[in-house]
Amino acid sequence: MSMHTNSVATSLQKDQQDLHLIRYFEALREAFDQEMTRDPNVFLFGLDVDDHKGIQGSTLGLVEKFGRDRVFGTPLSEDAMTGVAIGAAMAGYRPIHTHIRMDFMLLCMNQLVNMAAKAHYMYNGQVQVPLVVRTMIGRSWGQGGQHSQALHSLFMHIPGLKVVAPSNAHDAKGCMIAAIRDNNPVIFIEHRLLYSTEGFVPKNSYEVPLGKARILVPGSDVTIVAISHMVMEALRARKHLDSIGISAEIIDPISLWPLDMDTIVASVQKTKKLLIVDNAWLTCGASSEILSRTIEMFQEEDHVLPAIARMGFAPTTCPTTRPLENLFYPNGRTIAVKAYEMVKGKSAKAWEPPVDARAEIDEFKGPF
Amino acid sequence: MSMHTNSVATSLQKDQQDLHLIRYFEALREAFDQEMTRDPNVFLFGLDVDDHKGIQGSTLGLVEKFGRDRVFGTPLSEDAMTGVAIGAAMAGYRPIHTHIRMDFMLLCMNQLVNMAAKAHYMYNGQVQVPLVVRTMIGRSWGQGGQHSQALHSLFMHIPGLKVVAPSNAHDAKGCMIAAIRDNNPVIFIEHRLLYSTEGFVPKNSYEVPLGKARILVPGSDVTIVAISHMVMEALRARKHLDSIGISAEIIDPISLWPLDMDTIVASVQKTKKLLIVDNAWLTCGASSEILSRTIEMFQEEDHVLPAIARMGFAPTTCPTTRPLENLFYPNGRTIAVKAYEMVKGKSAKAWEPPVDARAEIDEFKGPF
Amino acid sequence: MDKLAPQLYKKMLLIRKLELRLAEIYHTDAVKSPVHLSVGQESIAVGICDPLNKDDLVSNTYRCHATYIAKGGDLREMMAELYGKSQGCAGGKAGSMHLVDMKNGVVGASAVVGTTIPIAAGLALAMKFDAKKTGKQRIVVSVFGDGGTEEGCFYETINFAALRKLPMIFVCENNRLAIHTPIERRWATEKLCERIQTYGIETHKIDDADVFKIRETISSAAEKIRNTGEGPIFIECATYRWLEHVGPFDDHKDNYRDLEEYARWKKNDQIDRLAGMLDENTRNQIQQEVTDMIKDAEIFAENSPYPAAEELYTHVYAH
Amino acid sequence: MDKLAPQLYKKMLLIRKLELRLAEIYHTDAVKSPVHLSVGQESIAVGICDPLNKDDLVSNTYRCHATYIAKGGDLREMMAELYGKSQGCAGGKAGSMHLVDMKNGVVGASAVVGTTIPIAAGLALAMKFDAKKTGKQRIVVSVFGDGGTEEGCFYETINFAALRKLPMIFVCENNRLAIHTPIERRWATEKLCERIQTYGIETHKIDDADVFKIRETISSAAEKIRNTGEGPIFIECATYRWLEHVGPFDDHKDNYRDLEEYARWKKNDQIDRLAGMLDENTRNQIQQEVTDMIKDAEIFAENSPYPAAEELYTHVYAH
Ligand SMILES: Cc1ncc(C[n+]2csc(CCOP(=O)(O)OP(=O)(O)O)c2C)c(N)n1
Ligand SMILES: Cc1ncc(C[n+]2csc(CCOP(=O)(O)OP(=O)(O)O)c2C)c(N)n1
Ligand SMILES: [Mg+2]
Ligand SMILES: [Mg+2]
Repeated sequence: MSMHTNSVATSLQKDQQDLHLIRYFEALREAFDQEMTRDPNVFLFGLDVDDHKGIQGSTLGLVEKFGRDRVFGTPLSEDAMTGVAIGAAMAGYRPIHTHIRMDFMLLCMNQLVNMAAKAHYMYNGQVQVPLVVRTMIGRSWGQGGQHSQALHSLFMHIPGLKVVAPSNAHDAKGCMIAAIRDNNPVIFIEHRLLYSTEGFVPKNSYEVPLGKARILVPGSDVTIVAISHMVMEALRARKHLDSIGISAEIIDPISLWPLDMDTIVASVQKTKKLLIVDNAWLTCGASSEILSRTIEMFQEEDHVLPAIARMGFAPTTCPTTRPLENLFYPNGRTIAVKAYEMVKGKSAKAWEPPVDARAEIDEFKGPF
Repeated sequence: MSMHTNSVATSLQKDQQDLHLIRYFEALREAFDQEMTRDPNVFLFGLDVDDHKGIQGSTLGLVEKFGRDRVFGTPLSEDAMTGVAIGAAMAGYRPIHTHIRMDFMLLCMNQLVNMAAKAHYMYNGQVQVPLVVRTMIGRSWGQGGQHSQALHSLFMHIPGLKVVAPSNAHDAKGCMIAAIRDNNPVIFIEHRLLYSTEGFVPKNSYEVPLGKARILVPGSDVTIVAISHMVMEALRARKHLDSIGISAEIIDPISLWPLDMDTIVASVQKTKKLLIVDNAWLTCGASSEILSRTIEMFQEEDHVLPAIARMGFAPTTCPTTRPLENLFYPNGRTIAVKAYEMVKGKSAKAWEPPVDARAEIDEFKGPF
Repeated sequence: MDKLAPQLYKKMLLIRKLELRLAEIYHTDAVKSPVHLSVGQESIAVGICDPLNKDDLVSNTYRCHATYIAKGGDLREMMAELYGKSQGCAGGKAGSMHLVDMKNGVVGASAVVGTTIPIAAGLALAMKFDAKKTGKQRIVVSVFGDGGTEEGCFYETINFAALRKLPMIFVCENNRLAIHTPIERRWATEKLCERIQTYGIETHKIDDADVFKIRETISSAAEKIRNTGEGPIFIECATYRWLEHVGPFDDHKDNYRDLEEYARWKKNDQIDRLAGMLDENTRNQIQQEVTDMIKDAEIFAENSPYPAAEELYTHVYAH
Repeated sequence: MDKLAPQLYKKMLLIRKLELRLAEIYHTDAVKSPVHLSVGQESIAVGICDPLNKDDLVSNTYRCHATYIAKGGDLREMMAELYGKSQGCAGGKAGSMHLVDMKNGVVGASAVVGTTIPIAAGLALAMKFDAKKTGKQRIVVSVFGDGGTEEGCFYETINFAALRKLPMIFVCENNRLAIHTPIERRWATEKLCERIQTYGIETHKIDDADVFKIRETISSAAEKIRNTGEGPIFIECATYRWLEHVGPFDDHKDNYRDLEEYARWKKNDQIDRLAGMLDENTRNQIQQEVTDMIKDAEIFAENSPYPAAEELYTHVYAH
């Protein structure tokens, strides 16, 4: 697992010497710890943040360190608890509200869309809503239709919200710190299968800016933009492609809104080919938006339009059984084949990459 | 107002002789009346459907005719009432649930997305959810940020839902009948400013199929795909363009999901230019999806890619004051100018179309 | 009562006269906003806000003119907001349904029923945190209609507020109507206070809209919460909406409501009642002051410019 | 009681043994689904479902094995579903958290807390409509946990059900835990039944999980609703979850719960109690039957094929 996060760390953290190898959930915890220490107005709450499992470890130890006023569980009332977070944010606090599944956010859309996103604008700057909403995308082991949704595009659609989905420990920590310091509501999307992945992470506090994409691996033949857990699959695809001499550039937008189109377009100008792999459904998704803006920006500059393709969840509810679930998600091999076809043309002879080891998927059996 | 609906009626209803000129809300009422007469399992409920205003007239007289068991108001409990609708639908009824503003649907996203959209799939066909959710997009006269949202893309994103947004009386009636008969949850989007527009509507019952776009006016120089109330603005733009010799083909998708890309792509193959005008925000919107699919389908056929542009709401919360609100929405003139630039090229000399009469907007002062 | 009656009278009269003035000029289209008037309900807003401190907060629904004024919201800015002008309390972006004046303790109102109730609890939570540092307990009053109590978030908030003993007062303005639907078609029973008591919350039910009674109830509730740092307290106030749900007219011909009930409430009008308690001089003077304030606000609104085009893009994101 | 005790014993034992068997084989990864076991809580499911007719409905949460089995859900199809097989009750698409068997009156369960409560009310509304045509009043039982009552939709549903007098029974399985959080951190008070009474709803609180008492309460409630066509009735049943929230193990070492409480509940185990009421012969026979049924279901599940690839795209839309 450390391959890609390694590369992030080495390529980007050259001058931050003091790194340690930690897992995604530990990186998050480090962010909470450092920000709560720095700013007494930061507090963290939500269902189960204060139990002995501590949201898969990401909040463990915080009650002991910061007390029950600043780290507390709630009743099962997602809608009102979101309103509570917004109110506290308007009053100058910096709440971090946690949902253990993104699917549950459908219960608090009214507060997020009608109030959090709009308050600063509608009240003409009289209030700000510096709120972080942590939310986890589930996957695998029969979690199924109501525990596996990735709904980032619903939030990207709404002016006033920011949306981030870091794919590795380094960016999880830096993005969380940036999100906590941001004066807007930020939907912070974690992926359950990333929780145990390791990466080299600076021990000190740092921000990964919201609105800046990262070129994870440079390449020349095709640009692959991948989101959230699909970054791991894209990196697997890159290896397969490498083995047959195709050089893929892998970009992680990290921040889905604001969206760093400049980095993506610069890459596609070089490779002339863009494959977008979303960890979500396609229709009206992040993939549609990235495709659309790429075309618009190329047209604006009168450039020859690149070849573009998208991959994402099958247009169905996520089934629980493993054979169907495997078909529901893109993976390193299907991504590699798609990129191969884009590079070699439709008439290229069929290619089947070898089976990957995918520890974070194949070995996942909870905890949920 | 009758110009465009006239053309729908004449071009498409040649053999349905028995037409009458009625308004959008009357066309809806006619659909309810006829379907409730035909099928005793259809019932209509929601806040205020049974009061003396009858949802701007669209439900007037139905209580008297069908009784309080089949036409009834509810408490202010959008979330649970949606669950009630889903349960009744699972039991074989065909509920029509009404929201007077689309913004309020944010309160029942959990039921719609986690249950209505998924039940048929997740329970492997053991239940169906033949539900119509009527919802109105508000606009103008200071309704502002929380009463003017058009959130169709949120529903288009979710497999299992259908989404329609008819722009005229004829399609309102036919689509409503089709939606009621459909065995899936259908989000039926009305626009407040269309309510008083007139059109020739067959007196008999008929279906406008979900999934079929309509070419409202044929043209050769540019394809304009417009959604909901933007159809009226696009038709105004067409007139302006016509006056300077540019022939625009106006397409109304009617059904946003399923989406009839074939009709759109066939048009763009002819005109080589596509302007998408959504009645919504752009990011991850219907416009992104239409743009993306157009590109994908052209690439699939190895056609030269067309010029594509999108227009929609400004990326802000909708402000109440008229001068800012005017800037928030595309209109016939801004659409015409954009199409003109697409046809004539960026270097074409500036053109400013004359001011339109826009009765449905300029004269609107409620009722809300 | 010597100072209280004129003070409350003035506040109620200001609300009444301003709203009736809005109704009067509505046909001129100067006010480009759907107006939900509180005519007839003024004693609640005034009874609630009068005993509050400037840095206490009142949180509201779209029917927010009355509490905005009663809490001391800037009148000129309110009028300019209704006119859609740049000097409005929200620069013309909010209109009648979303009035806000944080400097005077008026939290932004919302056009979506129920939405502001949990937000008020969040503000109260913040005040509870603050009080541990400052030693001073501010409070929030959350106002909502009978319809608002039907939304699930109301119960979620009540439970949370009781669990955390938040320094807040809930006030249900029960006018027995949600748009045109009477309470009997929406509430299974009318035992709202009994229900709220099961959360361990102290409740008060005031059925005559008596402005002194409301004021006194809020005043002792506020004092209790300030002293102990612990709330919440719940108050249900019966009242009656004289005019249509939205818009400047009465709708008595529409035949959906009991006109005898209206007549009863009209006879019980707290503004008339307090007028009767004042000598003519005081009354006249207050009436003049109120008229002048409204005129002044109107002129301010008229003279204020509309927002410039670039305002469309300000405050989408905070920096 | 002569026939009742063996009947209830058998149902409870079937649930217990099947779930313990799941726990036993869980490490083999045959069951590829997060399992929320009801071990210790069986008397509620059985007490509820035993007096229902086949065409009555039970509506559930993700912790749904017990009611599925008690209501007569197909055991083979359940096991095949847990195995992710094509002959599962939902063709392998649903897994443990969304069991469904409409032909036996088991409404599809949901993994989102609270979601099924209003849906049950919709089913009850349909039954009320149906009864006007058929003259026969079916009923729905909506089951949820103590945590479920904290979601706003619960109160919205209670109000609507009371307003429309829906033919349904609400059952709160109060195990005083939501995952690991004790009720004291989530409920402001424990006066749930008192609260529900304020809606004009008849309530019953059963604090010892006595299977006969639960059965009898449901049975008379159902009869009353069938006779009058009017509900709802609300029942709160205390119970205790013996194992971890999700998964096959106990988690007593985790130190978040009161082990004396567990010991008390264990002593009160209804399965042991009923076993003691039966003669050895009957007991042995029932145990054998239950073991055979489980074995049979397991073999069925093992032999069932996985769904074919094209199943991914079936039933996305109904035709
Ligand atoms: C969530 C939501 N549902 C519906 C509406 C439409 N609506 C506006 S006001 C209103 C009635 C509210 O009644 P109540 O809370 O009693 O307040 P009142 O108008 O009587 O002051 C309704 C249903 C809304 N604004 N928000
Ligand atoms: C809306 C929602 N919020 C949170 C969760 C996560 N979650 C799953 S089970 C559970 C506890 C539910 O407790 P209760 O309703 O008492 O049922 P029990 O597990 O005790 O049977 C929670 C919080 C969820 N599934 N749905
Ligand atoms: Mg009211
Ligand atoms: Mg529980």
